[in-house]
Amino acid sequence: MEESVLSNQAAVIPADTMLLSAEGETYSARIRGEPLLQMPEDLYIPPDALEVFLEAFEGPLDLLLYLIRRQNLDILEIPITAITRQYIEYVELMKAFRLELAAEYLLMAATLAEIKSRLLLPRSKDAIEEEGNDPRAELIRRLQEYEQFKEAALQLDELPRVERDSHLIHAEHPDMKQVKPLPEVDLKELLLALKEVMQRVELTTKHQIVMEPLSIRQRMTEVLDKIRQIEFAEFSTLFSAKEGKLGVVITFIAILELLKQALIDIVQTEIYGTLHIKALSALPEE
Amino acid sequence: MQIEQLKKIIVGVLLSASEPLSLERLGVVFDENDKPDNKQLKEALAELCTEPVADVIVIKEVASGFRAQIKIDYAPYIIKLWEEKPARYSRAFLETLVLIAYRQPVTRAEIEDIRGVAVNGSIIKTLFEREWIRVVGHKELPGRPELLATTKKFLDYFNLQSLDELPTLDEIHNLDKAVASLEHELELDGAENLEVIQNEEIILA
Amino acid sequence: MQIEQLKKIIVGVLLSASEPLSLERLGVVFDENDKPDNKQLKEALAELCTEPVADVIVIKEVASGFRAQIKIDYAPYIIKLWEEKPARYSRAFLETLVLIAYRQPVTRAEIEDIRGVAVNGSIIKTLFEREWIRVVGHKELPGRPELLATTKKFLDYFNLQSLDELPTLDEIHNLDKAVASLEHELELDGAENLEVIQNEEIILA
Repeated sequence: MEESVLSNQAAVIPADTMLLSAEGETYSARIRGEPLLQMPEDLYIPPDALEVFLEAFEGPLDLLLYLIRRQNLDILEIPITAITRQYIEYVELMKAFRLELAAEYLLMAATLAEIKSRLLLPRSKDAIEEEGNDPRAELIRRLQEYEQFKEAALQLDELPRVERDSHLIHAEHPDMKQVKPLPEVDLKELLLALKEVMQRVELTTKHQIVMEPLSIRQRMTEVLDKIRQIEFAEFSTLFSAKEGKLGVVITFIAILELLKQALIDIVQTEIYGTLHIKALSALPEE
Repeated sequence: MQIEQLKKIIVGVLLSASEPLSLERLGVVFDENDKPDNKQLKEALAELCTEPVADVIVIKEVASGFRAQIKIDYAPYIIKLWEEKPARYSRAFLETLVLIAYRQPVTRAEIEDIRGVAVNGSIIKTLFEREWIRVVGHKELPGRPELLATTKKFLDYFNLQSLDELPTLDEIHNLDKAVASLEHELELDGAENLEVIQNEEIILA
Repeated sequence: MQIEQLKKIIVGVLLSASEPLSLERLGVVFDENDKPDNKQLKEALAELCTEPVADVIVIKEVASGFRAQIKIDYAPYIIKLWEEKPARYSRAFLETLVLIAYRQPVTRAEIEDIRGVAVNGSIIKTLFEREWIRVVGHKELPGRPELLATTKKFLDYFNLQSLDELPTLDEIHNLDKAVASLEHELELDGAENLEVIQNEEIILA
């Protein structure tokens, strides 16, 4: 492929960007050839600046929009030829500076070239119907869609936002003591838990777990409590006449159960002497 | 409870909170026997939202509830207090965000289609880190790409109550009409085309 | 600058700051051409310190400068906001507790026998912390395991006069009807339960 000389850069890049030298100076870039191996020497703007300028575009659509808007053109009337030429010049610049983003731009260049080629072909009315839309229509649709969101992004940036416009308040709390509440338990939950354990036990074991009436269990605890306080308790002191016969029986069963579980011992120092209850275990110190 | 007293309590509570409070959470602060009903609470909040408190504090309803913020008039002073200037977002960041906001639920590929460039992974990462976007599902496509949507936190940040409050998109010109006129043009401009061809040959030659 | 305007700016700036601000730092927020002198600033601050702003905000001078805080009157409301919702106990916790209640005095090994799984140490610890269980002795076995029993506090918590008031096991067996309705009730927040339990197991693990 032959080289194309891009001249009058000032016409391509808007004057206000002041990127390239004034009129008369030119530089060469290969089209469809190998990438330029050397930076053009006649640029008086450092390549970084150009890079910044080109990177200011958010993509091929953005660049295309810029070119159209710069010339105050309606998207609907894009002069594909002129715009494509300018577009490709930009892409060449990018290639020259080996910017990473060139691939997407090249794709757009190809699309533009394709649209152009299709426009160049004489077409009958039938052909138009067959092919459907004007080849520009899809590009226009994309450009308009992109422009919508580009605008929306700018508007979003204008919305008052936290950190910049809306400052949240960090008022100190008055001094207060914070209480962390303890979890609450409902008796129902507790009973359900027990039922579940029991069902599980029934499933996994053959023997039934027999639980004594709670009054006996409670009394066992009470007896243990008493002998813990005085180490040796006189047998009779464990009973209270106030509780009546039933109370006595419960206490007695509790003592027997404790005995059976080897938790206590009953000591009698002489025949018919006083019975003493002694804890078999060293009791915890508190 | 008197509405004036109710308003003061609400302000005090909102000032102490580090996040917007919903009506329900605000209700929690009152004793059972002193609890305003929802109507009273709403009325007090409505009044608070209309007028700044002490000309400094603005009560605002955002997506996740009510919050107290400082009247925008004082932002210039507050900013000076900070060493760092508030973050500015790049256009790529804003465009990606705005596409997720307006097109949600949306895949990355769909965002890329519209913007014409690959979506920057670190932008998506930042959006997730700020909890402005979240994954709401997967599209039934090869690779099951994630469907992205915005969060309440995003709305809160931009002082919005709902997505409806985002600026409306400028209407797309009626495309059918545009295309029709183009086609009409095409039929007429055979001669012009010729000129174009000549022009182009110079350029692309 | 008018002192009223100055006071508003100070309030706004103090409310936005997360730490007390010294006189010098407060001075920073003003434009050079609009800067109040130290005397004015002090005067404004002195006035602010005397009277609550909007009857809600108190400006206070502390060691490192001035700060805005919420009037103490609103503390009771704010506390409620901060109260964490009490967690719920895990199933393992409830089973351990109920077995101690029904089988007391009981060792951990015995509980483990019945439940078929090891008793979690932190559950026992929590039960001690709530003073719902106590050690009533040691069993004469290798290792002299502690004998656990419930306390008066346990009874108080569940509004029981004595353990007798707990349903007998037979009653619990036949409780199916009653339990069915209970279960229905509990199922309503079953999902929540599950989550909490999982949480706890992580914590308690």
